[in-house]
Amino acid sequence: MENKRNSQTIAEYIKNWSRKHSLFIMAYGTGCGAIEIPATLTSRYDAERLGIRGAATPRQADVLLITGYLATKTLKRVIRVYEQMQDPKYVIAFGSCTINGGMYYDSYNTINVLEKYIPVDVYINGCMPRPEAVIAGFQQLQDKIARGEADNGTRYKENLEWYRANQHRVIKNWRMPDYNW
Amino acid sequence: MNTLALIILIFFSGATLAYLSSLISNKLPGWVALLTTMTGTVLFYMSFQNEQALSFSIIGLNLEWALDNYTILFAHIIFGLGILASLYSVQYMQNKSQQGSFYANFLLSIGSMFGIIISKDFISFFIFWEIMTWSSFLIVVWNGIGFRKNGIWYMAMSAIGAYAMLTAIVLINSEIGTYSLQAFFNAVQENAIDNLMLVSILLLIGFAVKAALMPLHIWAPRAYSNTPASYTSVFSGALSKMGVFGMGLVLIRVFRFSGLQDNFDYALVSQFTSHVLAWLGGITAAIATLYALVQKDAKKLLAYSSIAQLGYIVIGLAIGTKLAVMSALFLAIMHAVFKGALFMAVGAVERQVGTTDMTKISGLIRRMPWTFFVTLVSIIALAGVPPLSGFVGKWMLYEALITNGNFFLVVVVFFSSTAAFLYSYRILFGLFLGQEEDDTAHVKEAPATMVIPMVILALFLIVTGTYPGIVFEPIAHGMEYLGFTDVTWNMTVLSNVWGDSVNLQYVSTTIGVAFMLALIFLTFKGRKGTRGVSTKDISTSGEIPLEHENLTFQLDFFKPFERAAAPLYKRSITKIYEDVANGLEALFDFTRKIYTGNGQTYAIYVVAFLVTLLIVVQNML
Amino acid sequence: MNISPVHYIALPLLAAFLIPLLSKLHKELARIVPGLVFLYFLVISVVLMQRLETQPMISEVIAGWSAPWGINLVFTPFSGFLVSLMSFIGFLVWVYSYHFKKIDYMPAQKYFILLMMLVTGSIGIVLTGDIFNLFVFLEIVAISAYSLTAFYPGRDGAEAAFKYLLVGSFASALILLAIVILYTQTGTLNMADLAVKMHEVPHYLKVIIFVLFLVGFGIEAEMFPLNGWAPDAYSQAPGPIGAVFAGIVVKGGIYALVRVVYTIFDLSGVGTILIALGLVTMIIAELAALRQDNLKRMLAYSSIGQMGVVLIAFGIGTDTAIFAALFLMLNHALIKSMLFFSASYLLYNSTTKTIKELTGMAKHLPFVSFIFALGAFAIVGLPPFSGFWSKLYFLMAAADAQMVLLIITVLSVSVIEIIYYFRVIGKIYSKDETSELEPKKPTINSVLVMTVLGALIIIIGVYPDLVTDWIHHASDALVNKSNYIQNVLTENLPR
Amino acid sequence: MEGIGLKILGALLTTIMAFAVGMTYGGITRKLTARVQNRVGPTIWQNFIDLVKLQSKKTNIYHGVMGHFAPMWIITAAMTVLMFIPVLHPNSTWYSTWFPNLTFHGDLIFLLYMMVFGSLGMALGAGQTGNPNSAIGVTRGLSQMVGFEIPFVLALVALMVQYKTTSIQDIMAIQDQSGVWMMFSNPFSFLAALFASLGMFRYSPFDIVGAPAELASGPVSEFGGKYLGVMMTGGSIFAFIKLTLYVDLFMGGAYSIPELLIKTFALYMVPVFYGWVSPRYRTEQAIRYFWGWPTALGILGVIIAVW
Repeated sequence: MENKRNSQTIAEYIKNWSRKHSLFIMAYGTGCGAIEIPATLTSRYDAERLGIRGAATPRQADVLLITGYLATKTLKRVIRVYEQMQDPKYVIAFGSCTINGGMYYDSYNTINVLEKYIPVDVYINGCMPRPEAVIAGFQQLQDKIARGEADNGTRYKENLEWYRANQHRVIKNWRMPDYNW
Repeated sequence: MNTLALIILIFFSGATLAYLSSLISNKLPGWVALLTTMTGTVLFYMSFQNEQALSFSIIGLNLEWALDNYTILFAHIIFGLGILASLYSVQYMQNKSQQGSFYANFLLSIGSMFGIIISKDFISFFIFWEIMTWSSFLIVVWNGIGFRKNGIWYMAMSAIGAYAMLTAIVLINSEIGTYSLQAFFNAVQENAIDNLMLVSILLLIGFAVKAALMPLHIWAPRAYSNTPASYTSVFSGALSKMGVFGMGLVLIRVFRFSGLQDNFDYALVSQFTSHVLAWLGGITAAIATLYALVQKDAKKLLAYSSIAQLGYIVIGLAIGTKLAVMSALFLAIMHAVFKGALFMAVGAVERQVGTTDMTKISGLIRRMPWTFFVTLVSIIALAGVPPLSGFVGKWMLYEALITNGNFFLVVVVFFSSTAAFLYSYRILFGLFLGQEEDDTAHVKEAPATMVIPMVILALFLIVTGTYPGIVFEPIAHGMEYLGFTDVTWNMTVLSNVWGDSVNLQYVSTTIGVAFMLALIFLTFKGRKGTRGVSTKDISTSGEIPLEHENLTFQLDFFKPFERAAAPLYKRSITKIYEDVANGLEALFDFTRKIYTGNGQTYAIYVVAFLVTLLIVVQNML
Repeated sequence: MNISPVHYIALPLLAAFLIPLLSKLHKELARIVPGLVFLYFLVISVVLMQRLETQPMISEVIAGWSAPWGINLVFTPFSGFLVSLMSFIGFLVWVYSYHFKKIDYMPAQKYFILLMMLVTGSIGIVLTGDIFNLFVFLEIVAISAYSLTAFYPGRDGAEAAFKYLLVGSFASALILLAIVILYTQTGTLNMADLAVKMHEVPHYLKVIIFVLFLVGFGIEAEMFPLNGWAPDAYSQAPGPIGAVFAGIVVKGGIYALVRVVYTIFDLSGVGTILIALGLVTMIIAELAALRQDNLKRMLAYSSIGQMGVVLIAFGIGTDTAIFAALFLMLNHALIKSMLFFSASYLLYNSTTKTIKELTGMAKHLPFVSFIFALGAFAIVGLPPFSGFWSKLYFLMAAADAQMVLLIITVLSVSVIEIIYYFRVIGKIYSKDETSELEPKKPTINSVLVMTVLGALIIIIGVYPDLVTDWIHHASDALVNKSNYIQNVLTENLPR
Repeated sequence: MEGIGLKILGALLTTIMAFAVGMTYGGITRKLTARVQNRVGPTIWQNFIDLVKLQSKKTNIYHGVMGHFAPMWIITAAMTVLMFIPVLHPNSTWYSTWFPNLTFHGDLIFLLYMMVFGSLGMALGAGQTGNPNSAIGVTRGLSQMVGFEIPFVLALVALMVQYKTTSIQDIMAIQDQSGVWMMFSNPFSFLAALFASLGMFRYSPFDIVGAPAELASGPVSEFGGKYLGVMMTGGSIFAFIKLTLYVDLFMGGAYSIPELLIKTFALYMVPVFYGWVSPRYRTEQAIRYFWGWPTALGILGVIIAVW
């Protein structure tokens, strides 16, 4: 904790502290993991006590949750949503499927490694991860934010060509509009 | 030559000239009209400070023309709007055919409006009134579309109004033996008119038609929306004010300052009439607003909105307290300004895009920024939101109503002006906001001669929002003519009879300061990371709208509201009128049965008539 | 040559006989001679009207017998007004129809002779001071009118003419009967003399005579319910004849009625009857006009309606009212002629003559459409056209007579009038890209006529004083009954 | 000059206080809502944290000039209205020293209209984004406004009629003199206004504008970062304004800040409580709701006031 403070200016520290304690999540229900989100947010696990609350649109969201396997069809939307989010933005990926394809590792229409398409901050292992695990994941993200290490958007922008190439590879009919996201 | 006669002559001969010049070239009439209006306006403003009067006689009837302060107030509207509209229409009408007839009628109507207000006798008043009616009628049907639907209703309703007025006029003449307005007012003072109430009500009906008061308004939406926009601004802005002009004379000069207030019956009836009118104005405002917000066509929307606004003005006049009349006249002027600007703006859209259907247009804000600016300012004024001048009128109206004890009327007015936000937003959103259409990507801002008049009007709204005193001055003079004494006004402070006040200068200063602070904060904070994006770049659940797809929400805009207010929409006055008209026509059809076309029947008629006459007449003679 | 009112009668009668002969010399003479006659009418009118400035009236005695016994023609300001109007309209109709049936001159010859006789008969009605003579002229009018109604070969024309004939012969019979009774009672046929001797007639007979006259003249004056013939006749007769009917013939009928009512009879309460009849006539006619598909029928009904208003005005009977009535008649003559003139061109190519077929005519016939619109504007009484002033004076008269309900009724009906006239204008001016027809362009003489009428309507509208003096004289002459009697009976010894 | 400096200071203080109170009330609501739902919930400062985070977003987007202006309009309207509203009772010492602002230069009807100013800006900004959800949200909001405005205006009319003034200070002073708060002297009007406040605060069941589920938060759905932050600030100030207005009009105003806080908080809890137990209305149901009993109460209030 204390060494984090030293490496940052006070303004940065305050900003990161507020970012850490105010996470608006864009829960993208890509797969079976979506079922864990309500449980996380409602009374029993009450993620709001950590400052986590849902956001309705990517414009307001800080965290993109990829909750499970991603079909190529869905990937396009995910990329779109991700690109519409404003910096600093974070991605949390749920479950094994986002790490290596999990049980869909040889599926013809499911991507295996999410990292190749959008940068991910925190993977939450499990199939599926329970809310406790999800909250643990969030806390890990919060730590990362507080350290000032989580800046997903910059990473994406810097390596855009690489990501784009990967995205193009799986999304055959690439009709993403050329907006100035 | 007398200036008044000269102005009238200029307009009428200008009309002829405009028509004749169209035989040479279709481009000429516009310039002729502009020149004519300019000459007339300049002439008026050069001389209106002087006492002007003229009287002459025609077939034994004395006609008198004169300028007074009340007249000058309305002359400002007519000439101000007239000159801007004629400047505007030069480009607006550019590629249209038959400009000759348009401009001829345009000038005729402006000239006759001026004629109306300078008339100090009923005959010339009526003549100019009718010239105004038919010249505007000819513009309504100028494009030859929907003649029956738009034109006939207008003409028929106008005729009803005009004939009610004519009846009143001849009755007055038969009572006092002259057509002079002054003599009429004097007679009113002296209680020399037996059926004064009948006469006044007939006159009011006549004026109410032009002021589109419910239930005599049905011509208005159709007529307004079918007219070329360059004239609609005059039509809705100035021509409808002629009704207000007349109502002011009757309601204030006859009812309020008649000198008969001690007469209990008279006071009762006149107050009752005023109350009925005020309520009619309120209902007009409310219902017209409700209809305005379900319109798809911008012009139609504005047409209904005009009716609603005129409703407020009528309320003010009918209430008749100092503040109320002031608010009514202020609203009348402001309505002329902002509705003129709005119709011009919509006309600019129509010219550049080709339609005013709000379901087909969206996102013009980048294409036509000036038009948007004008629309925005006018809409804010229309909605009565401070710090623009519409608020001043609204404020005075509310205060007048509350201080005068019209508690439920104020609620009705409030309801309609709150509902007015709905259609205000509708027109702004429908035309200018929302996603940009690819079809309209080529659209450019309207030409400068169209934009300049609009912007002038918009600037006027902004300035008078803080300094309404500019407008109060002529109004106060006009009210003194109407009979009010000691009309007080202040440049920037509004106040009511209870002594409560609003200081507009503080308001606009505060708004300005706060806005500048916010502007600076928002513009300079994180300026690097801030960027504008296309209106296509929206978050639709990750779905990607394609280039040709337009997601702008346009259809059934206020459906939930319509559902909530369904009972209010169920009965449409227009429909009732149409049913009545159709029913009457069917009823009149019996006359065709009389004329069977059979010679024998006719012979029988002759015999029967002879016998009947012999029987009846024997007793009568 | 000393110009006298007799020329009005003698010249056309002579011409009517000569035309068939003259046309043997040159075909065109059949056309030109009636025109010359009309022109001469105008000349006489102007001369005689000027002479009236110095003397109250001109009474011309025919065949040497002086007033009570002989046949005389009386040219008062009132009849002078009507005669001049009729001459003027007659001349315009002649100019307008100069090209009529250019190719075969036989029908043209008939047409022009009949037209001339029609006008002459009407003028005779107005001029004569003798009640039997009036009947004779009425018959001349009627017979010419029947013939003109049946001018076009075909079933419809004949049917219309038959109806007209049927009803018209009723009229003749009734008038004749009335004259007979009158003659048996008073022993005179001179109207001035009759007026003097009227008190000798018992009241019940007076009423019967009055009713007979009322019905008889009412048929010509298109009074309800005696006007069934009118729409048919108007719509079947050649176009310009409609103008003659509306502008001249009806005026003759009204004149006869008014002369009888105002000069001969001294019954009280006649005014009420006239008002009632006029009101009913007006209402029924205007309502009927509202639903007409046929343009000419519509105009005919409108004409009837206008005559109803004139009747009401005569019924009110005050000075203002009679002034208004005469003004109305003047305007009606001018405007309705103009409407008929323009309507003929609008309907030229139409087979059914319905309003529906007029769609988009303004594109093809801009001038004619403009004239029609102008006429419609004027006839519904929009200022600043001439129709407004007569309407205003009519209403003033009604208001002075405290007839508020009457005013309201008349004005309500005027709204209906506006509606049907403007519907037609709407049809004419509506955009119709589909119409392919090539209508006949108006000839130069018809354009001239319509221009003159249009100009007159506007000029009178803007500056009514141009004609009001004239009308004032006329109405004074009508109201001043004793003056008329005195002048006819005493001052007009043979020269 | 000293006076002006003091006034500016007072104005700033007022703004800051309004902002802080509004934000805190929002936080308290969140906390309380969580407790009602048997959750721990965020801290009551959560809204401040959110705001700071929003302001510290590195990138922001806008969809056009109106999108850029909209938040400014809102905050401008909020600040302007705040300047014209008496925060404390005019007779209190604090008022005369610190919070008079511009309250003598406006009146009730002016305030009513001025409060719309912000919504108009919001609506324009939302419209510019081109997001259908935003426009739908705006139309819902406007429609609902027509709904609750009627009972609200009825209540205000009753108030103005009863006290024969449209000035808020006078209304407060009269309540003070007579010793009876408006809410007791004319309970029907108060109730009508209270019902109207349900719609004004847009808590459930009247949260049809935001409607996160189907409209993706409605008008603000395209706004993020600093824009959303400014809007939040404006919204908080507005919440304070509405509460203060109610307190001034119906509860005789407050003599001190704690009194003000107590009264406003009590009032604020009404829509919050109502929201906890209610599902969401459809738009037309909401409008109908306001045109029903609340309006009847309002009319009754006016009648009583006139009596």
